[in-house]
Amino acid sequence: MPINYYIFFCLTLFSIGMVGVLTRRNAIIIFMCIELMLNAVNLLLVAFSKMHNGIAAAAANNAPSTVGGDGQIFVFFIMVVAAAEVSVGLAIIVMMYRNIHSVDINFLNRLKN
Amino acid sequence: MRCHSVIYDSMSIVQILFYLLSGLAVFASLMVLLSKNPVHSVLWLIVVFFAISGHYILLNAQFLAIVNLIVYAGAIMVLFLFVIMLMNLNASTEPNQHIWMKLAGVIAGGCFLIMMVSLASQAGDMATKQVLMKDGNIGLIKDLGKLLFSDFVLPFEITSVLFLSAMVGAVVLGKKDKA
Amino acid sequence: MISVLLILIPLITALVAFAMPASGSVKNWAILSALATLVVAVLAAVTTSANLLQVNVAWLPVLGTQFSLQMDGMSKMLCLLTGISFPLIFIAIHKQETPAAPAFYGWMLLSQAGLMGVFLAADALLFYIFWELALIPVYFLCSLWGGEKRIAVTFKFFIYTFLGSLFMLTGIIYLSYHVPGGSFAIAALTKAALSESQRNGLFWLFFIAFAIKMPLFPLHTWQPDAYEEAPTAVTMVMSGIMVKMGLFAVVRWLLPIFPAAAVQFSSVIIALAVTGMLYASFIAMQQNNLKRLIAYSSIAHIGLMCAALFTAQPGAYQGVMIQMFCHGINVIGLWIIADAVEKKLGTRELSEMGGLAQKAPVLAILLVVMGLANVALPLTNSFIGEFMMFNGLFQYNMVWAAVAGISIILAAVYTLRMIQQILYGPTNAITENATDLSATTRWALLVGVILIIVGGVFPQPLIDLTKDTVQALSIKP
Amino acid sequence: MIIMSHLVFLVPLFPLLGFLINGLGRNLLSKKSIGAIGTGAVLLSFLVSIQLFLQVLQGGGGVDTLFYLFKTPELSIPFAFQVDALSALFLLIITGIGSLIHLYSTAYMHDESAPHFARYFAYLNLFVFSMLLLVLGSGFVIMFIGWEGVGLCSYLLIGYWFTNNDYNYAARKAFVMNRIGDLGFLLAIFWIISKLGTTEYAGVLAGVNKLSSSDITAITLLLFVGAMGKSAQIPLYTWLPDAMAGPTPVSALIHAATMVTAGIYMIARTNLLYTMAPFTQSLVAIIGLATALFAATIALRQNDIKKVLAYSTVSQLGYMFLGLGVGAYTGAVFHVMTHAFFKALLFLGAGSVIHAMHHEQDIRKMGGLQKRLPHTHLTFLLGCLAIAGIPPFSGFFSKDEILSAALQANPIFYVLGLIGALLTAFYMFRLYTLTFLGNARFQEDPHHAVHESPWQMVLPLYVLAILSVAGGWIGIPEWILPHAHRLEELLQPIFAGSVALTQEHSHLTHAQEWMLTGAATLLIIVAVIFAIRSASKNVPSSDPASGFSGLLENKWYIDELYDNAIVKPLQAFANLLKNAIEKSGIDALVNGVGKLVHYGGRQMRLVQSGQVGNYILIMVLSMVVFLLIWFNDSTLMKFLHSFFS
Amino acid sequence: MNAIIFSALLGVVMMFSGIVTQNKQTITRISWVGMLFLLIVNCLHAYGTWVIKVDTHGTLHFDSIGLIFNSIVFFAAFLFLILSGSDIEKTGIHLAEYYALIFFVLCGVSILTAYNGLLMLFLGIEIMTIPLYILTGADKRNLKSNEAALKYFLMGSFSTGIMLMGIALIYGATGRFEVTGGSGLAPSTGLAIRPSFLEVGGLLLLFVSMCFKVSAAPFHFWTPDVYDGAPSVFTSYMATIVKSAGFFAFIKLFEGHTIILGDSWNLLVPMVIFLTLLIGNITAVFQQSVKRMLAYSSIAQAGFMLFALYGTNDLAKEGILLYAFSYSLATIGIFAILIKLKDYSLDGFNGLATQYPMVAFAGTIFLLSLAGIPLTGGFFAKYYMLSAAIKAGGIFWLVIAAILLAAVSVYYYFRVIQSMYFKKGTPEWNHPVSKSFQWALMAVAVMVILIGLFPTLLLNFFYF
Repeated sequence: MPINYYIFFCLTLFSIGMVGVLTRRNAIIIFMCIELMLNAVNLLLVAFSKMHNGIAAAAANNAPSTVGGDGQIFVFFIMVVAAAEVSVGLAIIVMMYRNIHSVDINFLNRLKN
Repeated sequence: MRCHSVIYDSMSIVQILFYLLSGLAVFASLMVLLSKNPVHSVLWLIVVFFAISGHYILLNAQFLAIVNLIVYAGAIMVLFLFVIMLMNLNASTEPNQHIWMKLAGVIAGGCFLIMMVSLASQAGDMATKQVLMKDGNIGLIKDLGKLLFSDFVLPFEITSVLFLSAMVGAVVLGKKDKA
Repeated sequence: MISVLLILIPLITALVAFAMPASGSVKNWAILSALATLVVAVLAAVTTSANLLQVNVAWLPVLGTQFSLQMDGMSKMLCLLTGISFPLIFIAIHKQETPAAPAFYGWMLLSQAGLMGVFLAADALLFYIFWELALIPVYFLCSLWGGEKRIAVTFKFFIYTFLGSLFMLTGIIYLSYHVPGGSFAIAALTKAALSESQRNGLFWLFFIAFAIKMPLFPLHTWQPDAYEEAPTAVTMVMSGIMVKMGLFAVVRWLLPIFPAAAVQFSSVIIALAVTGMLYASFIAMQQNNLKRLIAYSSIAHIGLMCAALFTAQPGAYQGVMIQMFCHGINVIGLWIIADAVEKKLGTRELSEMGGLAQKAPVLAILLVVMGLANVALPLTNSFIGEFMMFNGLFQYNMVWAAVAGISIILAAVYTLRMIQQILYGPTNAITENATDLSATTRWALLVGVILIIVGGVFPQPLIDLTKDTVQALSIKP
Repeated sequence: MIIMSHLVFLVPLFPLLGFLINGLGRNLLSKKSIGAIGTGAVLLSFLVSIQLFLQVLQGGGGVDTLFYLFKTPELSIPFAFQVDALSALFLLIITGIGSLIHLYSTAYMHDESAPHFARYFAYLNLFVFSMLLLVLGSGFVIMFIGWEGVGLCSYLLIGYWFTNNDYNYAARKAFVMNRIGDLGFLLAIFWIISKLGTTEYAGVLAGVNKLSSSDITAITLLLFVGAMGKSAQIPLYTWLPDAMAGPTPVSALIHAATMVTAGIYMIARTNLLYTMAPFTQSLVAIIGLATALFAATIALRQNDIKKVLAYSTVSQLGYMFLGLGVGAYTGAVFHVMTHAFFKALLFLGAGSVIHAMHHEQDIRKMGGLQKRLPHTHLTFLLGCLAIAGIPPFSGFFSKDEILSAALQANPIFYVLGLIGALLTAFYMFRLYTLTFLGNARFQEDPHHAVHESPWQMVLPLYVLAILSVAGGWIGIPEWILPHAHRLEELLQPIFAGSVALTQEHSHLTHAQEWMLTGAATLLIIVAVIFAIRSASKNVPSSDPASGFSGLLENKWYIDELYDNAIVKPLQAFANLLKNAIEKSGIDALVNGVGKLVHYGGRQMRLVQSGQVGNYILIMVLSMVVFLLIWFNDSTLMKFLHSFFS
Repeated sequence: MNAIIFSALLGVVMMFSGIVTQNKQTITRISWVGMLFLLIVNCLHAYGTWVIKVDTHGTLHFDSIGLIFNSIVFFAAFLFLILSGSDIEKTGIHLAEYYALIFFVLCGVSILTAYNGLLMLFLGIEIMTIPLYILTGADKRNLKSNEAALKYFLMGSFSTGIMLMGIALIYGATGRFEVTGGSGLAPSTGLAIRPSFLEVGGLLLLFVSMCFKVSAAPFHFWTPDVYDGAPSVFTSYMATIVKSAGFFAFIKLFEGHTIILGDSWNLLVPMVIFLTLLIGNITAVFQQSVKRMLAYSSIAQAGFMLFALYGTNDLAKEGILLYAFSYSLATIGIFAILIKLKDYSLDGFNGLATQYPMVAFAGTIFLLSLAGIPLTGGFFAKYYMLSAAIKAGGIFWLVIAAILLAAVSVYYYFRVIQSMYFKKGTPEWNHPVSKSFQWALMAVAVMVILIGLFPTLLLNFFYF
């Protein structure tokens, strides 16, 4: 499978997430779109890790190599961080909902200029 | 030489699966944006995650595939769902973003995509690179585990701080203070 | 080592003054300190041994800058001027009661320390720091004890000059990187290896800073406002000494470092300066506000000095040297009287005055003497200086000299007008019950008058004092 | 000679001391002592001057350097005094007449309170001091010092009664106009320095050959500008009539006898330069002549006794410049001397009249004073005869010498000069008649009878009268009495250089001289008689005259012309600068920058809309821009080349 | 290593201190002791006297400058706790938790000063920011605080996404989680080896996200709102300690790894610097609330610090240390005063000088330092930055622009001084101004002046 396919695919997902962030007003949806972006990155990382692994394997004529493992480890860490972020983020959103009974980011305009 | 033939043999199925999953993912993610009702968005997002897990499996990264399902599709998305239910948000609660804003957002994202894609497509060194699909066992739990607890033990330890702070955060923000 | 004292005495006494109780004692303390500084300044002026005057202490070797002071004739003279001015000012205002006197005198002494530092510093970075240190106290003095529009006016003045000095800072840094070994010492800076375009650019970076300080037309607009709004004691410091900083800096830094550029741009600068002279004189002619009138006349005088500096005529340099000192004395004297007049009459509008000569003959005499010194009448101290400068200007270009000469006539016009409006004619409601000068003010002014006459009849000491600076300048590379 | 040169410094020293004592002790001294000190100081220096003069007669003289005003490698100005025939002569005039006028003043000013009395004498002494510096200085700078010094004193003395603002304006006018001249003088000095590197007369005369003719012309012209200012020549003469605001003795001393002749002195000093600059010389002659006639015409219709004398002074000064212009340096100096005598006399006489009339100056309100003021009348008459140029009074000789020189230079000069002389005779005797003859045109009030002045005033009158009668006899021309021109012999060393240069004119025969002079004198006498008769017949009415005489009464409207053509425009210009350029121009620009920043801040903070969406949008867009920038960057192109080739 | 471990441990300790005691005083005291301990421990590491040896497998790499920076930041944090501890107590009831989070942030900081490889960078940044999201929202009832927290969180995680994409691309190109930036390329030709475009894209995205973290224009938008909305205590903490750490990481990341970007780097960075200076300074001019003004001014200051990114020479390194220190001190000091005031607008300061001369004096020193007036630390900080830029050469126009804008900055800083000294009035206080507080302020002010006189005192660490 050519790596470019993966690159394009992940970039597409990433951009979709980005567009979502830009076009939606619901804080939660926006947050979800950010998660989508993260997932795109994850997939890309895995693809790259496999690519490097394949190259290494080809170089060492198919002796199984551990090259590229760090990519997937990184993905693992991303997920960890994401989890933590989500807990905090949702806590913040809930806190705000308690106060203004809305999660519409366009209501966030006390602070400006 | 041999590796080439390997790829050659299994190309068709893999490719079909690849396109299938990719199409599904893209469609689902679009639906995340387009569906008015947050709950639907969440569900669509879960679909995306499943598709991506599928990709992981395709790439023979089973560990991540599982983790992805458990953490994201399982824990996180449930959390989202839970929050949305709690706030009983539905289609009516979110007024439409201003049309110009939407347009601008789409255009900006599109530009970004175009730039990045053109960048990648011009990356000559990537033109010929192939991804090793189902072979290679670095994605297996055994190997990742080894790696995680040898080279990456320190980061692993340190993430605990992250969770501690997240926990504290939950306390600070979530706990109703008598005042 | 003497030179360090010149900075330390005012600095320390200032800090003490801040801590002193708000009573009359602080005034005497300030006068005491100023006199002590004067004594040291005199010693420095008469001494000849270089190692007594030079100081070189490692400060920031990393940056290649060091705490180095040195005194040439000009620094000696200007330190002397500073040394003389402050006691005069303190004595002149001794009778007035200033609110929050300790802070006032503290700031005054701080500014003196800064000025001394400016005149002494032999290291560009140090020079810059003192340059600012002299500015900050003035900012507080003006904003705290000034007239009703003080805050805005002072702010304008501060930002204006600060901007200028920032340009200078950039120039200094840039220069020091083109010096082999990256030093800030004057001697090193003169050896900087620069392309012509770099040289010209830097020249203007420095010159703008100095021109704003002088101030040179058309960068002068902060000055009349600042002089009008500032408390008179501070105005004296500003117009008597601070404006000399600009000229001093040109002599000490600009000309030695960029001799070629100085020649190249001399025509532009002289054109500006002469235009400024006439411009300021004309405005002074129509000025109805005593303080602004003096301010503009001071701009005119400074313009002449600035022009003379770029004629590359030794005689003109010598003239500037003398005039820096004499103008300082004269203008301080004028301010003392202007202050007294304003305090007595409660107005600074010339049109509301008149007939003061009948009520205050001593004031009248002193004002006339100061005024004559202001028009550079022979046998007053400014005559010799202006004679030399005009002569130098004439040797440089007789047309400019002739044009600049018109300001001599205009000076007579506005000065005599001022004198007449204040002193002569019948008295009116305002001047009816004016009293004569207080004793302390008289004494302060008497010193000024003596300096004026002596300087006019026998300026040779000043010339001998500053000879070395002039020679150093006159050596063409 | 050695002995002499060390006495010189005493001459200016005494007046200086007098100035200091009177100035500082104004509140302590009694009027008597003040007057004594003031007069004594000048008298002392008069005695020293006589001593000097005698030594000069014995061929003494020289330069005595007291100290150096300043000394630099490029230029050094010695503070030195030069004593020779010219300066010695002027010393005598200044100190002599000076002391007489001081004496006169003690009586004339006795109404003043002690401090002001002291102020008056201090100023007067200071004036004498400066005038002596001017005359004694051995170089242009010292002369310039004196030059400005006398200007200052005249300013102070014109504005002596400072409560009257008109007087103050007159004083300012005098000072400023003098300054205009001074600028010319100063520039001339610079020019000399730039060419010769010295300002000493000796040095200049020695180096005169180094100067190109254009240099000489320029220098002389600039010097002449200075002279115009000081000696009230067209176009800078208008200050002198106004200067009559000062006390009458001041007018006598400063604005008749001494200061105004400084210009002549200067040109006489530098006569060699002028002789070498024919253009300047002719200019001097023309301007002198023009001034002489112009002022004379104005004097015809003035009714203020002092104004008449003032304009006659201007006119006489014009004569002197005519003399200088036609190369009759001796004649000019001669006329300076005689003029000093009779004009001082006339002014003092006028002063005595005014004193007697209780400060009434309008001659239309006088008349018939010859009985009440016999001494004044007599001396005044002598003065008039002298100025009218009737032989054998002093004026005749000096004026004749100038006129004959003018004739040799250019017959037209002579004719015009003669007309001027006739006018002079006319207005002087008109003045004399209206003042002293006929019957009184004023009501005498019993308390203040019109009485003859005290001896302090009369004595100077007589002394000066004698001088103005006999003063001319030291310069008896060749054709009357050979080798009787003592003055020419005396001044011969000064003007030797010029005389050598001037090519010999076709000398008139003595017979022609006799005829011309006779005719001239006849005409003058006719004029005098005509004047007396017309004046005694119809007294000028007080209502403003019309037509030509009105034009003359209003001094050809020159003051108004200057006011509207120069002063007002300049003030308008200054106002323009002050209000338009400064306030709403430069300063507005400076403040504008500040306002701009403020405005920028106000606008820029609107970008901070508070909307997360916009923030992120801008972020994304700028990301895109960054990528674009990189794409446009040359590295891409370079790479593509290296890749595809 | 010491710093990381002990900051984490101290975080835990603070967490439990809340259970042990309810007395706020004691908790604060504990935090002081802990902070001091942390500082000492780190210094011990810096001087190499005592280090906890842990095999980091090359994920961390401790160098002297990093450790020095660490100690500087810890010192600033210590001063912060001393000056504002009492105000943290007033913020909300979860005092212990706040302190815990503060220490966790420090843990992130000390990771950022020592990270080696993008993984640790990522983790460090997250560990540093996530607690900040919480602290920003600490004042739960306050809508502004909520809003700030949400904005900060959303934009922060967005930029994290960007950063991760960048990392991924770099990994794809190089197979390693490091910024090599084509350092393999010979600078002269620039293209001895073909550069990977993916790496370029990755670098750019990384650059963007780092710009966001240090609030460089045009990615600065979160800063004013967040700094304004957050409880002032934590604003001062964020604006100083966190920001400096971010800068350090930024410079550490790109130093010498930008060849691949070619000339565009020398166009991008000046552009960013200019925009940052311009927006920061110009926008600050019009602000009425001092707190918001300081937020913008912090952007402006960031612009100056970015000079170190352009001219990465030894001057820049020293400069960033000096800058971080003097800037942090001044900002912490001025915030410490601001927090105690009731009215954050300029008029709130009116007549401070007559009421508390010492406070006013200290505040003046801080403001002068921020404005970069000589004899205060701020002067030499700016001086170093300008020299670094000039030495690097090529952007003299930018230096001039910076100068002009510095003059503008004088305008808004001095307005505060004006209201303190020249305007009449008596400020009202939320929190009492204790004598000890005044003396502490004075001490800090003296420190600022000392640094202004002898910057080498600080930099001599660097040459030990």
